[in-house]
Amino acid sequence: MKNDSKERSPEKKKQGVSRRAFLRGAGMTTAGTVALASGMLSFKPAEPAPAKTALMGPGETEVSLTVNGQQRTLWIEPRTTLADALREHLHLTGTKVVCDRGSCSACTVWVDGTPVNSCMTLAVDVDGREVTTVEGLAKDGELHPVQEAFIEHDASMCGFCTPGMVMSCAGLLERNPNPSLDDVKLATSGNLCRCGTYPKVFDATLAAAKKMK
Amino acid sequence: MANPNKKKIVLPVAPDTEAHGPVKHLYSKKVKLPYGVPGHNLTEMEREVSIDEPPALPINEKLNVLGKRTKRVDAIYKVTGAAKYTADIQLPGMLFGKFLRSPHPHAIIKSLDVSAARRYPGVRAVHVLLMEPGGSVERDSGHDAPAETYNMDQLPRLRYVGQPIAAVAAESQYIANEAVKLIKVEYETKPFVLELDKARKKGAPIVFEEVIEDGGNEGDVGVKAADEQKGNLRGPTTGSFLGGPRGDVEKGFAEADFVLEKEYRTQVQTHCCLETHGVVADWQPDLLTVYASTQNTAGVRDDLAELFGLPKSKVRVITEYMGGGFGSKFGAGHFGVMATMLSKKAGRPVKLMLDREEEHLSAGNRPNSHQMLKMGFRNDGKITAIDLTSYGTAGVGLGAGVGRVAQDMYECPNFRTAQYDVFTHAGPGAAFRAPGNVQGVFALEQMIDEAAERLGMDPVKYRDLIDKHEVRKIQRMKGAEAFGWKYKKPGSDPGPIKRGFGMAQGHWTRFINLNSSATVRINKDGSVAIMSSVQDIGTGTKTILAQVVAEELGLMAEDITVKIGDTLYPDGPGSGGSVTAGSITPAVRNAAYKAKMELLGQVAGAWDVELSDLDMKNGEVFSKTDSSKKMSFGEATKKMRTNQVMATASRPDDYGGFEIGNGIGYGRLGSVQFAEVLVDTETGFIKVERVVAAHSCGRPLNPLQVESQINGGVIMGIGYALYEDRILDLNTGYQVNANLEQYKLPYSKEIPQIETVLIEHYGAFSSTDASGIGEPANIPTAGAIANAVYNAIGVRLYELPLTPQKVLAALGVS
Amino acid sequence: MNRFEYIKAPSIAEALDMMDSTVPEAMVQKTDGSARVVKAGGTDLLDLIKEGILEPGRLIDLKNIPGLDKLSFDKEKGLQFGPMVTIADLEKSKEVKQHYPALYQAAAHAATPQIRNMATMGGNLMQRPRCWYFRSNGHHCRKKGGTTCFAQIGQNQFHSIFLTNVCPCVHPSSLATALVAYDGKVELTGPEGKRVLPLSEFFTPSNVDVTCENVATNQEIITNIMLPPVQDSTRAHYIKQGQRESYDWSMGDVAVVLQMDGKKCRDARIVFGAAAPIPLRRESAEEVLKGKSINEKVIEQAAEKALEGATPLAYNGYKVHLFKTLLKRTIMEAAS
Amino acid sequence: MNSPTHYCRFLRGKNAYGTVEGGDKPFLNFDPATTTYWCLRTMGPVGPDGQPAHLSNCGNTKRKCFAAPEVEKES
Repeated sequence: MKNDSKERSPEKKKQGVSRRAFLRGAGMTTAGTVALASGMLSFKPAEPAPAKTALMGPGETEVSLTVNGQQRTLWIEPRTTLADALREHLHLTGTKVVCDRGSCSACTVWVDGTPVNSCMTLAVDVDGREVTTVEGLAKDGELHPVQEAFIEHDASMCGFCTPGMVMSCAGLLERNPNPSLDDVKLATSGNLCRCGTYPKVFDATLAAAKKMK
Repeated sequence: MANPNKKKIVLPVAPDTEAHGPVKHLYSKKVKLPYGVPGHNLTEMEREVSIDEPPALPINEKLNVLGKRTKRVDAIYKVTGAAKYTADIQLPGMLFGKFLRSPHPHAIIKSLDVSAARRYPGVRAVHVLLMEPGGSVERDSGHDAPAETYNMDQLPRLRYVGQPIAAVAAESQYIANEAVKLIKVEYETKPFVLELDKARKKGAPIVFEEVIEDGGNEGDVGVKAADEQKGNLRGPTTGSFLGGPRGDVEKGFAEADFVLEKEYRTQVQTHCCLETHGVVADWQPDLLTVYASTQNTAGVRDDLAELFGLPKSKVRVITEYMGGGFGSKFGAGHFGVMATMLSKKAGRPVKLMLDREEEHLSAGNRPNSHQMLKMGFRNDGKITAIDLTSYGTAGVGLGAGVGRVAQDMYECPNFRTAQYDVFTHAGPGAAFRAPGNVQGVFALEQMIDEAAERLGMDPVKYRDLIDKHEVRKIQRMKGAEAFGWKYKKPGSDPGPIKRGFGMAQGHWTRFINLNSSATVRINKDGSVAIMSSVQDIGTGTKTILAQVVAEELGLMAEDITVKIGDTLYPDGPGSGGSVTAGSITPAVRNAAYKAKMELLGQVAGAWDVELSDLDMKNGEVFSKTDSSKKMSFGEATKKMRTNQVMATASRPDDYGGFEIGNGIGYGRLGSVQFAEVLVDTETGFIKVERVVAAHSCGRPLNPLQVESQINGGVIMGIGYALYEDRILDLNTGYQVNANLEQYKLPYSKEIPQIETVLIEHYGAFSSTDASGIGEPANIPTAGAIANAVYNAIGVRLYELPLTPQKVLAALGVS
Repeated sequence: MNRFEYIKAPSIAEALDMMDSTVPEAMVQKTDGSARVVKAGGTDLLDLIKEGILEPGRLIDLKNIPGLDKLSFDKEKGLQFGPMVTIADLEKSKEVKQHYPALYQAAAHAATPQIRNMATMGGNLMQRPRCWYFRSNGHHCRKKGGTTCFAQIGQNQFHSIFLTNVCPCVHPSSLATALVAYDGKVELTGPEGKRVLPLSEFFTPSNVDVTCENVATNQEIITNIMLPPVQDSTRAHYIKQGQRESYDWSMGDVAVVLQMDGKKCRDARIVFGAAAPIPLRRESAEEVLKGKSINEKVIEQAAEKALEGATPLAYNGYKVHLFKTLLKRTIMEAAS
Repeated sequence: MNSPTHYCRFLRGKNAYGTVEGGDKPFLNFDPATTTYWCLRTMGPVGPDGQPAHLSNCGNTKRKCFAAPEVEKES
């Protein structure tokens, strides 16, 4: 899809430079550092986001969000889904699009810590919010215990559902450190895997929970 | 019903593949290899093999890396999102493609006008599929093609909803999607037929109207479309590589004490690969590079080279990671050819991935079946005759047979089959995880259970009586033990929710693809790489290759870099038919062995010892006679004369030769599965509670991955048994559930407790003695579930999928 | 997906000012790509847009309007929640689980965990049916302003068994089944003010207007959903049967709310989901229970009564038996 | 039997054994009942003349779209 640095469309010019945009431009590195230092459990945006009430689109519009601890600014059309924004604009292709309709959860990311389908979320809807993708789960070079356990228990085959499975299972452990098998099945009940990794996904997640204690 | 076609079947096998039996080697040696099943009948087999072959490997217990539960070498990239699939490829200047597809199941295109699409801002190329017999490959040449409009003589007849017509490439996917809608098409719709039964009735709309002159093949595969009686029929096929009819079926039935005759039906199943079919094609003057989601990189290269008139050296196909294929991802595909065409026209890379609906409509499916099975039994259990007639539709394609299990699984002197293809106005079928056998087992294994009941025998014990397959016997024994098998009277549970137990078995021919080669490269810094065009489609090929080389070089799997899925490297096999492990691992081991010998030779020179005195183990190179002479692998490679040692090897023939042709190995792969189900007789819902799957795959190279594949086969079998069904609207020809919401697949709560029983089985066939497991794991599941459902409710279901509707109807409550 | 404008509405008043179409209107009357429609969680709206059957000109997002995502419970006043409360919020609420178990069950079995995190209750009540012909860009059905109902003559295994004569799609909300059983009400806000309707009057059967599923106008937004307080005598249960236990749409779901004096049933509300184009109350079956001790025989009678008048289609006759079973089990569970 | 010695170079197939290539390349051990075919030219199961792609048709030199195999290019 289009390069982010391409010439800005007229819609953008109309909006002018807001105070926030200015701050973002000046302090991107700092904001990123702060977000990283605050750790993965902090899902609060680094900067409280006042709602933009201006009309956006249909052409490209400015959207700013925190992705894996880094503040990112994008110029995208309002129809762009979060999945496309991540994959096509930010080149974070770990998030997969499979059914494109919220039926398979391969595109699961966390928005402010909550697992959602990025294929059914508009990127403009997450303006000012914090997004965690599978690429952002490992911290300081350490894999998330769920990722470790997936490797250990062979919970990936072709691997195309794996990012979504990992985000669902890691999301479960963030909420419930002591899950039962039924809890794991419930957390993955929207995740489709055609290769049939489910039994190993269950094992891995339960093992990761034990390890995290 | 069966066609008593008694004439001799001559199968189209090319002359150079007819040779079989042990190969005579110019320089040979004798090696003793493990043979049989440890704990049961393990012995040794002496084979005469080429002098180049590595020494025999002992059984897994005595090895360091092979046979050990080894973590997938690329798992870390999958769990972190770093693995790049075709769908993830982004190239500078890349365009996006989109197809225009037929909205009608049967129509003629009266006219087609692409001018508006071509003018749409952001569109860089348009290509129309024209039908020009004998014409050139590029049927719509260049940017400035004169023809913006086309007439009906040039355009293909449309025979299914979703048939590709044309495509555009544009700066974004949005633009491509919008532009495709601007292509103006005038259709003349024609009558169509979708149903298997209707299509073969007199007066049904004909899919292919012209008579095909049988151009030189035995009569039983001719298309006889114009014959009203046989309109839309092809066949029957009466033979296969396993032979044609045998004995005298009528005599067999006459000798039977009782005859069972039943009809079975199975549905159309779609592959539902998570990554859709598609490519990124980059046409450059000196090299065509195609990133493809394929099960056969070399095949895609060959297709494109042939079609575009390029030397194979100027086509490079890359599949680093791919998101599932299950048999459907062979060949360049209409998307692959189209993307290449558009890239050539636009002069820029083009990405063309199918969307989810296109995937259901046009990327293949498992054909349905209507099987009429008749078997004769004697009161002592012996089967006296098997007669199987089947009809199936692969839509506008062919290949809807029901496989070879009835022919080959049980001993029976009298057998015949007549398998017909029926053409319908629906998307073409494609190979799907054990083509035919899955359908065939659903029928055969239910009938075997019916016979067992009639004979008053336990189904497991009855199979012990009639099944001569040694390994399957062990599988039944071990599986029954793990399952806690005990025969239960059908429908005997009180209350509305009834429990049932059932089992079924299957078998799969051992196929070997001899066109399997690999290079092993040892670098001076001690690093080791494997290179082959073979691809890892999720089965774990990368890991087993690393294990094989690690075992040979005395290293660990994680020490080995595996670079595969790239046709710049030696050709590997396509990954289908469960051939990959059995085909490529001996090539890789032999290459590793050659490289090892080369390295040791150089070390021997440096140390001034005999080559035969040196070996490698536990990360060390050492003298077998002088314990002071020892160094690490890394130190040894520093002694190399050149920067690298490289060796390439190809798959030799099986030790002991082939059973048939150049690739059908001796020894079928058996599988036995046991299922426990709950059936709610008031709602009709079935829940699979537990499955025990007893399997063998020769030498298991990585039991951790074998288990995963068996789980996958069982789960896919559950989907087939209970949920999956391509539903076509009979009035419009659309698939109404061409999505992942209404096309129902098993999710987490449909997963039973699955227990794997893995039998190590040595056949002394190759330097690794490995076989595949993908297909065998999928074959028996639906049959086992059907038998378990019968055991629960005491009423048999003959039609898949086993939905609540069908259960309630069978029970007579609705 | 077509191009559209997007704006975050700062207040209800402004949202009302900005909107000019309901989603059904945008799919039948205002199809020129100019329709301005409101968006809550967006899960259904995006689905329609991706399918190309809805092409709005502007989406008016309600997420930034303060106060619409509040959920409150009071023993005297009952349960009250705003339209932006998600299905997951209901599922996680201790009060809902304790006092409105049938609603909790419905929430816990809706869609996928991810969708439950995203989908709002306002959107859930406003969502369009899942009929595969309606959802297909290749079928211009009655609901989209066409003249043919493809389901009546086609594949209708998951379609309705009541009110089938115009359009046999089933109402997609399984939460509505429970909400109607609890005698829930919905508050609609328009430029002139608010109106409060029982949910049973909110939904529009297809024989009244086939192109839409409820009475909300293009100048109204759901601003509140209210359930009356439960009594000590209230017993409720909800059962959903999908083809799968995991993520699936309902083949049949039943909510039963009983007022029990000991063994005796004083009052009953029985609602079927996925049986009709609206969440369908079965008053005749309710009458069977009223004033009686709940036993197998009474339950059996109620189940028979509840399915009277069913007009199943070619492929969904099984649903009649399915609903009888589900209803018997739901009453049994509720009463026990 | 009068089995053709070569098939159209654009015929392709897939059976359990693997892929089947046209031209002078051998048709591998073969089960006609479960082999799917396609024509490389149309990338569908139908040849450019609108008739099915199949072993029984694509060895037919009289077929309008038949293309004789060439010696394999390898460089």
